[in-house]
This record gives sequence, C-alpha cells and structure tokens, in this order.
Amino acid sequence: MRKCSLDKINLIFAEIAKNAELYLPVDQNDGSAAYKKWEEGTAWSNKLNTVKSPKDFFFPQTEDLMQFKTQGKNIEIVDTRSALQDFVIFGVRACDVKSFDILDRVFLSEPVDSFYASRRKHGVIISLACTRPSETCFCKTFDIDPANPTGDISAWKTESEIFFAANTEKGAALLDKLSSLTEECDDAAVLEQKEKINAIMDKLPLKNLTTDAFGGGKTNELFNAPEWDELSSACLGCGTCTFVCPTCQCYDIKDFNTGNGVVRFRCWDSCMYSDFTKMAHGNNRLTQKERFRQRFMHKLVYYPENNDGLFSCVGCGRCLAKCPISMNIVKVMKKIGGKKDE
Amino acid sequence: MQRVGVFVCWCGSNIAGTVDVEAVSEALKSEPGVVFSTNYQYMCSQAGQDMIKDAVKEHNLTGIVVCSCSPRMHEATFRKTAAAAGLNPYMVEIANIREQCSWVHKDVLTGTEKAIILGKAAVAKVNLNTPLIPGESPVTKRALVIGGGIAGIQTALDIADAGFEVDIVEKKPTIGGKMAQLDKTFPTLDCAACILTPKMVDVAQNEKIRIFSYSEVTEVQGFVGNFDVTIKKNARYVKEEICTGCGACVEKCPMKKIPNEFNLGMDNRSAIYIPFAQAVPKVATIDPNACNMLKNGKCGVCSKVCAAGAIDYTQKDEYINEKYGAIVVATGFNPISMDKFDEFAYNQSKDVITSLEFERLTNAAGPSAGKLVRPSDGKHPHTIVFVQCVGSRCESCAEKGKEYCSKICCMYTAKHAMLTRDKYPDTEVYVFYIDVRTPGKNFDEFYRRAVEEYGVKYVKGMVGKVTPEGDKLKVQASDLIANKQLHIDADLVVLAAAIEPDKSARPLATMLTASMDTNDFFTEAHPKLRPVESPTAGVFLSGACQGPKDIPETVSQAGAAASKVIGLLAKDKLTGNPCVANSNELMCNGCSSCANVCPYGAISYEDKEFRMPDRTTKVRRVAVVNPAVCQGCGACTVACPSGAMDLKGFANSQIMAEVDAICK
Amino acid sequence: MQKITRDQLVSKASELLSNGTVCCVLGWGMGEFDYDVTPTVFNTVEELNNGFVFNDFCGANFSKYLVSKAAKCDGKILVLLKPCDTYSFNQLLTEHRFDREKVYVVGIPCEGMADVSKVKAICGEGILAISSNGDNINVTTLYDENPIVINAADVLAERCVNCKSKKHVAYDELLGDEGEVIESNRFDEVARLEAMSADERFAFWQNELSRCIRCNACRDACPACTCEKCVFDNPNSGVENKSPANSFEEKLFHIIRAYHVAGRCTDCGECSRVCPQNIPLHLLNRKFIKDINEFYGDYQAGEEVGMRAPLVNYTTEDLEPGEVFDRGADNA
Amino acid sequence: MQVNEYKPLIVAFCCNWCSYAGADLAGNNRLAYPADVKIIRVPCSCRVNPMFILRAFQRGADGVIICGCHPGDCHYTSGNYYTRRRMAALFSMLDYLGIEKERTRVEWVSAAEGAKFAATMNDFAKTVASLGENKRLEDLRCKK
Repeated sequence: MRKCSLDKINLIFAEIAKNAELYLPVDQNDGSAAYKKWEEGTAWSNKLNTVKSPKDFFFPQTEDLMQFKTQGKNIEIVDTRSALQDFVIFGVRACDVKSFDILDRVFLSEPVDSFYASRRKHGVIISLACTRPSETCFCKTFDIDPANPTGDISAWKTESEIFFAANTEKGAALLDKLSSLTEECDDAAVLEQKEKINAIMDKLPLKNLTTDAFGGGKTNELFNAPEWDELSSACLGCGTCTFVCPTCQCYDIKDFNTGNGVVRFRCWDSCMYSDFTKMAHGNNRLTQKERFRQRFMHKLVYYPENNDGLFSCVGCGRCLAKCPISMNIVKVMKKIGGKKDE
Repeated sequence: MQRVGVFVCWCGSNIAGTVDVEAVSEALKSEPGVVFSTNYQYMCSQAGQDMIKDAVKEHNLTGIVVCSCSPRMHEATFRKTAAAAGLNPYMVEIANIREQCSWVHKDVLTGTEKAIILGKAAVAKVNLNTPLIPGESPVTKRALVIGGGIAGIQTALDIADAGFEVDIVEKKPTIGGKMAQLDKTFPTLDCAACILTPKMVDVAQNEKIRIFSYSEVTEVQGFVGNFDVTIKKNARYVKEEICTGCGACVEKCPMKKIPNEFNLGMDNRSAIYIPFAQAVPKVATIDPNACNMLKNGKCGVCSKVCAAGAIDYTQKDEYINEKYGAIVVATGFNPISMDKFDEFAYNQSKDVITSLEFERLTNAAGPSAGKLVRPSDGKHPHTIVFVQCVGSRCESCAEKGKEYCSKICCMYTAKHAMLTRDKYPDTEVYVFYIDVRTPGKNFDEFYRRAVEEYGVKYVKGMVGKVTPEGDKLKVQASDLIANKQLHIDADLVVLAAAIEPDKSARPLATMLTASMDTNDFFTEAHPKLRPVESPTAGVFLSGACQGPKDIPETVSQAGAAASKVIGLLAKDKLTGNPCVANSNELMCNGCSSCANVCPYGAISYEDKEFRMPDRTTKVRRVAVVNPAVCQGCGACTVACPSGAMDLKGFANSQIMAEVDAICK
Repeated sequence: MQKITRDQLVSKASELLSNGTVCCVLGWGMGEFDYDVTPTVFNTVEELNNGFVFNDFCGANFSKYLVSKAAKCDGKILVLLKPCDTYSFNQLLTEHRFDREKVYVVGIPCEGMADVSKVKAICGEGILAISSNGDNINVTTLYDENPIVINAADVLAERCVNCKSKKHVAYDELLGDEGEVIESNRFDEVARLEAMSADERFAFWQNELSRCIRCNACRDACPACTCEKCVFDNPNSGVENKSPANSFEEKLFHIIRAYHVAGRCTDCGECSRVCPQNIPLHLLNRKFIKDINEFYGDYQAGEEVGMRAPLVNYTTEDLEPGEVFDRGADNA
Repeated sequence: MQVNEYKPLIVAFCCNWCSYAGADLAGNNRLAYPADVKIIRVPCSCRVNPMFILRAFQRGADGVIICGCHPGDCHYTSGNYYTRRRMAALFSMLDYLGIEKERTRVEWVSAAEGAKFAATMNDFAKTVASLGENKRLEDLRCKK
C-alpha cells in the first residue's frame, strides 16, 4: 500500500496525465459532478458521485461503427475507428466499478464486442472508497463494499492523505510510475477509514433492502404480479433511469444520412421507450407497464438467471435521485418483494 | 425505388449557352434512382415530348425530372406528357435551370455546377413522389344568395337565367335593400325604383328563385358543392302563401306610432305593416314588439279584417335545412351611426340628417311625399350645407369613423346638390369636401355640371361645428383655398355618413369560415384576379359586403359572382387540386392548431375509435382534411407539432430531401 | 411551509371518494424519503390514509396525467392542482386532450415547492428526514447530530422563486383563498442573457446543452408535449434521434421542442425540474414567452380555455422577423 | 498562389405565387445574383417548417432566406402572416442561442419584383459571405 498527501494530488494527476488521458469527477456549474478530462488546473470534485456513470468510457452514449460513403451510385465502406489511447479513470466508486463487471459479461462474452473490448483494454480504473454515502445508497444489497472498491487500483481518502493499493498488473504498473510521488505505508489508516464507512453503512436507511425475492428462476412468480400496474402507473416513459444507470447496456444501431453517405452508429436505448426493440411486426411490449416491468425484471431476474445469480444493479442510487416521478428499483424491490419495512 | 428519367433541355441556346447540358445529363445519370438521362434542344417541343414518352416506355420509368425553364412555364405541359405516357402526372418534377440558373449566371462552370445541383434536388424529390389522384365531389346544383339587395337580386337573376335554382335569404320583410330607399341614381338621374322594382318582380316571378324574406342563415356546414345550410324563417304571424297584400290590416291596425324603418324613422308605420308599396313579397308582417295582440293578447283587429284569413298569431320561427352547391354573400352596407359625431349636432337637431335620410325626404314615396322640407318644422330650407366624408377617411378617429373612403358619397352628394338646385333654385347649396373623387364613366362631367350649371357652392374644407340656434343651424367651417373661416346660417345640414358592412356579416363570415378584413369587409380570394370569390371555395362575394361600391359596380360584380357560381354549378363533379394536406390520424392529437391557421376552414374534427396497443379501444379526436376545400398552402403542416399533418406534393420528406441535395 | 396540510387533503379526497363524486384520486404518494414523492392514483380511503403525502416536495404537475388517466376511469378522477398546474390544465383542455367532464379539480394553495438539490447543496448527502417548521426546514442527516435548520426560502425551486401566479384558473372546488396573479421577475434571467453578446450567449448555451443526455424527461414531463408521437421518435420526421450525438443534435432537439410548445407553454417549469442534468430549459421557453409578450402583446397560455395561441394567430400589423433584432438592440 | 475564395451556400425558400415568380422575372431580365443561392419552391412561405431551416444549416448551408408574397398579398390570404410570426419567434430564438442572426432572413418579394429578388440575393449572399462558414449550427458528420 502506498500513500501520498492530498496536497500533492495534482502532481499525481499530472504524472498520470503524462502517459494517458486522465478523467476524474469535476464539479460543473449546475452543482453536479461529471467525469472530465484532467488538465492543469482542473479541480477534483468532492461529490459522492457523478450524475452520469462512468460506463460512458467503455460504452459511450453515441459511438460511430462505420461509415458508408456514396458517390452517385457507388458505395464505399469506411472504418471509422481511430487508434485508442490509454486512459485512466480516477475516483470510480465501488458500485460503479462493479458495474463494469456486469457490462463485461454482456459485451465480452462471445461474440465479443470489439469496440467495448478495445476500450476496456486501454482503460485503467482507479477506484475510490466512499466516505460519505448518501441515503440513496444500497450497494450493500448487492454485496458491494464501498470501503473496499475494486478496480485496477483501489484508493482511500482520509482528511489529509490518499492511499493506493494495486489490484491488477495494469494497476501495479501505473502505481509504479507514481512511486516518486507516493510512499510505502501500512494499512492502519485505511482500516480505520473502513471502520468508519462500515459504521455509516449500518445507519443507511436502505440497509435492510434484500434481493431475497429475486434472482434467476423467479420469472413465473413475479411476471404477473399485480403490483406492476401501480408501480408503473406514473412512469412517464422517459429514459432518465436508463441513462444514468451504470449497468443498463441496451443500445440501438441507427443510420444517419449525412448527405454524402451514411454514418452507422450505435447509441444508448432505453427499454422505457415506446419504440424499444420495435420490429417489422411492431412492438413486443405494448404498454408502459410492460416496458417498466421489463427493466426491473431484467435487472433482478433475467440477468441473474443468465449470469450466475449476479444482479444487474449495483445500488448506486442514481435512479432514486433522478427519476422525475421518484419511482425506482428500491420501490419495486420492496413492493414486489413484499418486504416493505415499516 | 423509383426509375427516374432525366431530361435536360437546351432551350436552344437559352440554357445550353451557359450550362453544359451534356455534363448535366451525364452527372445526373449516377444519381440514385436515375436509370436514364438525356438532353435535347427543346424538351417542350412535340419531338421533345415524344422523347419523354418513348423513354417512359423503353426504360419503364416511374418518375420524370425535366431540367428546363420554370415550372410556372411548362410544368403543366410535362405533366400532360407524363399522363399521355401512362404515368401519373404528379410523378414529374422540374429543375428550373433557365430562369434561376442559365439566365442569371454568366459563367459556364458555375452555371453547370448549379444546374447539376438543382437537378439532383429534383431527382431527390421525385424519388419520394407518389402518384396523386385529384379527389372528386358531387355538386348540388342550387345556389344560395344571402342578402336581397340589388347585388343579391342581380346575382340570383343571372344564376336563375342559366337554369339553376337559387334561394335568396333576406332578413328584412322585403327584398330591395338600400336601392329601394333611393330616389334617383347618379350620374343618369333615373329613378331608382323605376329600375329596381321590375327586377324585384322578376325575382318574385322567376320559377327558379325562392325568396326567404324575414329570414336568416343560422348554420352553414359542408364545403364547396355541398353546403348544408340552416335558414331560420322568423315568424311574421302572417301566412305568406295566403296574404294578398291588400293592406286592409295595415289600415285598420290601431298601433300606428311605430317608427318606420324604411323611412329611417322620419315617419310612422303600424304594428302590422308592408314596408313599401312595391315590396316583394308583398305580404304583411306583424312587428312582435309593437303588436298588442302578441304582447298581451288584446286586439286581434287585423285578424278580423283579413278577408283571406292570413293572420296567424301562433306562428313560430321555422328552421329550414337546404343543400347548396354555392353561396353568394350579398349582405351589403349601412351608413355608420352618427352618435359619436357630436360636432355635427346630429342628435341635437332634427334638421341635421344623413344623406340616406335626405334620399327619403326627396323621394316621392317618402315621408314628405318628395317635398324637400325641414324635418323639424316642415318648412322649405333655403340654405343647405352638405358635409362630405363624415367618418370616412378618418385616419385619426378610428374609434368613431372609418379609415377607408366610402367611395359613393362624392357622387351622391353632387346628385343631391344638383337635384336641390334644379327643383328649388332659390336654395343656396354648399358642399364641404376634402377631395372630390369622381373616377367613373360620366362622373366628373356630372360633378362639373353641379358646379357649373347648377351653381352648387363647393368649398374645400371641413365643417368644424354645427350649432343649432333658434331655427337656424350655425355652421362653422373653414375654406382651405380662401384660407378663411366661414360662418353659414343653414336650414338643413346633410351628412355624407361613411358606410360600413352590415352587422350580420361578421357572424356570417364565421359560419362560412370566410375571411374578413379589419373593417369587416369580406376578403377576396385574390384582390386583383379573383375579386368576386372568397378564399373559401364555393363562397362568392357580391356588392358592398366586399367593399364600398356604387350601383353599376355592384351590378357588374353581382353578374361576375353569378358567372362564377354558374361555372361551378355547371360541373357535375368537382375535381380538386391533389396537392392538399392530409392528416395521419395515428399521430394526430386533435389539438386544433391546424384548424386555427387554415384560411379555408378545410379542417374538421372527428372522434375516432382507435385500437390501443393493449387491445383496448380509445376514442380520440382527430383532424380530417376536406380535400375539396383545402387549397394546399401548407400552413397547417407547420402548425402541427407532431408532424401528423403533411402536404401531398410538398411533403416534409420531399422538401428535406431537396434541402439535403442542395446542401451536399 | 405549506398552508394546507396533508390531513386536510386526505379528508377532502376521502369525502369526495366516499360520496361518489369521484372514483379515484390523483395525488402524491409517499416514497422512501421525505423528498421522494410519486404521483399516485388512490382508489380507496384506506389507500389515501396509508400512502398519501403532502409536503414541500409535491412539485409534480398532474395535468398531463389526465390525458391518459381521465379516460380510463369509469367515473370522475379527482385531481389536486396547484395554481400553476391549473394553467396547464386549461391549455390541455384548449387542445381537447381530455374530457373536462371526467375530471373533478380541487385547487390547492401552494406556498412554493422546495428543490431537493438546493437542500443537498446546503446539507450534503445523507438526508434522513426533512420536516417543515414555519418558515424553516429542518433537515436530519447521517452526518450531523442535530437537524440542520435552513430557511425555506433558500431552497425554493427556481420556478417558485419566480412564481407567476397564485391564482387557480380552473377548479371545481378550491381549498383555501383565491390567489392572485403575481408580478414576477421571471424574465430577468432571459433579459440578462439577451444583454450578452452573441458569443457569450453561444458559449452559455453550448455549455448548458452539452450536458443533455437526451433522456427525454423534459419532454415526457412537459404538459404541452402530449403528442401521440413526437417528431423526435418518428423515423419519418427527418429529425428523429435517440442520442445527443453532437452539439447540433442537442440544439436541434431543444430548439424544436421549445418552438413546438411556444405559445402553448404555460411556464410551469416541469422541464427544468425533471432535468437530471439541471439544464435551465425553462429559459428557452421563457424566451419565447417573453418575445411573444413583447411582439404580440401579453399572453399567458392556459389563462382561459379556448384561447388562440399566438403562433396560430396573426394581425396584419405584426412586426417583421428582421425587426426583432432591432428591438433587442434597444433593450441591450 | 491560388486563393480559394469562400463561397457561402444559401438556401432560398420561395413561395410559388410571388417570390418564385419574382425569381423567374429576375431571370427573364437577366439580373445576376450569386450561383450560391439555390431556390426551393414551396406553395407558400407558411409551408416552411423551422425544421427545414435547421436541416439546411445542419447539412452545411451558411444562410437561409425565406421569400414570400408581401403581407396582404398572400395567394392563400394569410399564409405569410403566419410565416411572419413563426420566423420572428424562431429567428429571435436562434439569436438567443448565439447563432449569428444575419444567417437567416425573411424577405417579401412579389412576382413583379425581379429586381428586388436579385438585389436581395446579392445582398444576402454578401452578408453571409462576410460571416464566413456556419460553425454554430453545423453537424460535423455531414462534412465527413
């Protein structure tokens, strides 16, 4: 384990940025935080988390796949991929780090998504333990320990210092490069920090939320639950939950006519949208209730069924904070799971 | 995918001089959808057209692009060519490479480049064209004329003369309108009644014409060729079919002190009345506000004296539904109220009168039996002051007058002045005017006669104030030419009141969805080229409802409106312009934005049942465009937020394809 | 800070449910946290007693729900509308989006709603409870031993700071007193932007709109956006897209959306409230409202049912499109 | 050295009845204006959807002008009055977003005003050329 004074954090950033693009949470003028590329003078945000999750780095909201150039009746296919540079994402919370595992299972299983894979290869993740979780946090429900974030390098922040531990080869290599700025240390301070976090975790209002009622094999039991009607009743059908969600991985492939040809790109799609997976015969989910149910059944039943029981939610709480009508996975789990704690 | 043929015209050297036509046809060959491209000296010639027809057959073309002169020139030509070749005529697009290219750009390189782009835009558009078929609708061969003045009468007679049935709806108990109240007509000075009443009789006797007098239009539905109109026949408490118009009832009626509107209140009539001797229909009408029998059941004299037994106190308003193919608006005009013109003391002295009252005073059938006397004391006036433009051309006083020129006042005032001097040479006559406007056949001659032969004193200037003093009217006025103030002791002051559209016109316009200007005159479909048609198809304009006009002008417009109606009714079916709006009801919200902007009232709403995705049904309000009424302006397409409304022939996708092609 | 209490509303709603006036109630449902309130349809008095909530976070404008919900009820649906919501209600009626006969409106007074992000800006994360206490709000958090007391006025939502009206323009029944239209400063921020140079304005909007994630929350919450199919979802419209692929797409979406609701937008502020990225979208709509007021005379959408929106109307004396900038220059 | 003179791309929407005829008249009278101006015929200026204007900018137009009948002379009686309101609102909004206001214009050109049409187009092309390329409403995908 290595540590460094927080005073020197900008030197660390500068060192990382020498060899790779460095991204970290930065305060925006609306009061929220977002991942931005670090440049000299960029200040690291103190916020618990960003509005948009870091899944953007591996699975961007919009990504060109290829281009067709037309000249008269001739069509030329152009590979629009450019060589990727190595990049480092700093300050990823435990929940968001976990989300990459969930995405990996989708994009890195056969057939491998080469766009995603190449970004994963070039990216190094420096995670960061939480210090002040929010009332909306429920990562514990999914066995995520905010005091022990994974990633290539784990980091803990105390009042004055920051501690690093490498978890992977990539991480170790990067940490090596920072050796002149950091010093070797024991994990006493980190353990103390972990204690503190665990103490707070025990006080979180959603600490008792469980996944007991969910998981693979529950389709028949839950699909026709009458509660879906009420839960979905106010849903506006917007894509906020999906787009702030670190684990939602659905996309649409679309063609954009540039006038000189076509750019084929993919962009995030939302199962909440009325034209989601619309096919020649029409929609397979006809009402907002069905679309709403799909989102949660996928996260809590279908995904675990296909992925060794792993749930497709990391309890980051973004959807709790951002849903325009305050309907979210916690309410669904409590209602459908019948575990509304009084 | 279309199979498009491109035909580039040289137009002799008009195009070929600045545009490399060979290069254009070559470049367009490689555009998507183009399977054939060629150029020729004169595409519009017989040989050129044959070339197109042959190519359609040989290459199995489904769309045609002609790069040539303006579509305003030859679009129709090439559409016919396409039709002759078995294509839908609307599968033709024109790239204007003459007026908008070769004629305005001198350099061959730029001209050619632009011609290619314009050609590409046309190809892009035609690729999205769909065959359009004009809609057809049947025509009800009957016309409705609203208003029974000279305008309505003439229109009805002309339409009936062509063999079509016409109904006249007149809100007064008799037809005749304002002209029936006039004495003599300028500039010929023939008596109004002598030329009008025979026409009224013609109307009454014409088998093709029905008169709904004392009636109003209350509802209009439908569209050109197929109007559905509700007419309210007000109860006149006299059985129209039975009444002989003998007048016995009028004579015996005890209620005799009712102001006579026909004489503008200058004398009285009875509660049961016939407006004037030559009224058509010559049928009595009971004024329900004045009749004791109707008010409190006490009287019944008329019923007793009526030999025909025509009186029916229990009569009710009757509603008649009738179908029409065309509607003519002939609602006419009224002088404006003089209430706001205190400076002329109209409400203070009986001897300040309007020109229309003057007409009645000089009319042999008027309250004074044609003798020009002062309404106050019946004495002969020795000094008469005519004031022109009272409320007309009133730019600064819009709240009481009108900004426009009422057009007829100069001439009738000259007539009044002349007639006065002719009959009563001892009378001094002054006319105060801003300008004297006499454009019209024999008009200026007429005015000059008034001045030169009859010694009418025309003074350029306005009357500032009229003050009744004793039995005189002190007139204070300015003479702008002599630049001095004038003080005249007048016996009678005659105000040439501005005229305005009849008050019934505005609600009628709403019913007809016909547009009006800010003064409530009906607007024409085109101010120059379609002056007797309303923008609303099937609605025509006759007379002063469209703008101030004199009798000859009214009659000629009435005839013109009639000829337009005849042209419409002569058709068995109406073929529409197929480039009309259409609403995709699956996307329509029924919000009414489109109907709000439609100048033609072509959009209506229906509650339609839709099958919802969850297999339930939902009733939604959706817009429906009547293709027979829509003129294809496209205003609705932009007002529609969801894009449910689109325009055939100029669809969103087509225009965007043109934009794309141009901006490549 | 609200003058009307949860219990008053529950009792009114229960009364109307029990006496058969309405068959269901569209109200606010209790969530996990005090600020987390979900629009909910209550079918029974029991449901109301258990789940109904009314506090300073009941911002959601229910008018739009009537488009889908009113037709589904067998009888009438009771809707609780704050003054600003009633404007949307009227505008939707003007556009024939639901049947007035199917709705029973109880107008409820509103003292302004709080914005939880403003609360969090002051108190930080970890909010366990929020309660109202006169002009103050008490916030209990995970990290502070004692509740933090903040002034309610400091956390008022932007739209409430610039509240345009406390008057209910539609209701069947009103709880509390009839309010009045307020002279607000809601156009000040627009004027401030207008006074900037074009470059500054461009930079401002470029920055704001760059945050857009095209989640469509603004559109889907907007009571003026009730199209059966939005042009941005319609592959044939030529503008359909699902992502803010680049800065043009961001602008296109927001310009066209604002244009489509221009003259129909009642300035209810839902767009900005629901934006997860806090883009001040209301400033686009307010620009149109301000322009319309200045160009064509004051117009408040939804003030009455049946009004003709300014962009589907005209006079022959309207100013020319080129003149709008001359006026801007005078103002600057 | 060769200097590549910047040529703006201008889309002109012209109503069929007045302005398109005015453009034809300019042609009849051989009144020159830059070839950068490309005309799209629409039945009435009120057919021009703001989406068309933004589309043109997206695809690389540097200026968009809408021409219609003079107010009061609309073939459809009121179409251009709606155009006037719509475009006033839209242009003001574009200006508000910092997009150069000189890139958009509405001009009333009657069928008799061939000279006005040419003069308008010359002037507009000059104005747009002086602004340079449209950067603020461009879509880079369309320039690839």
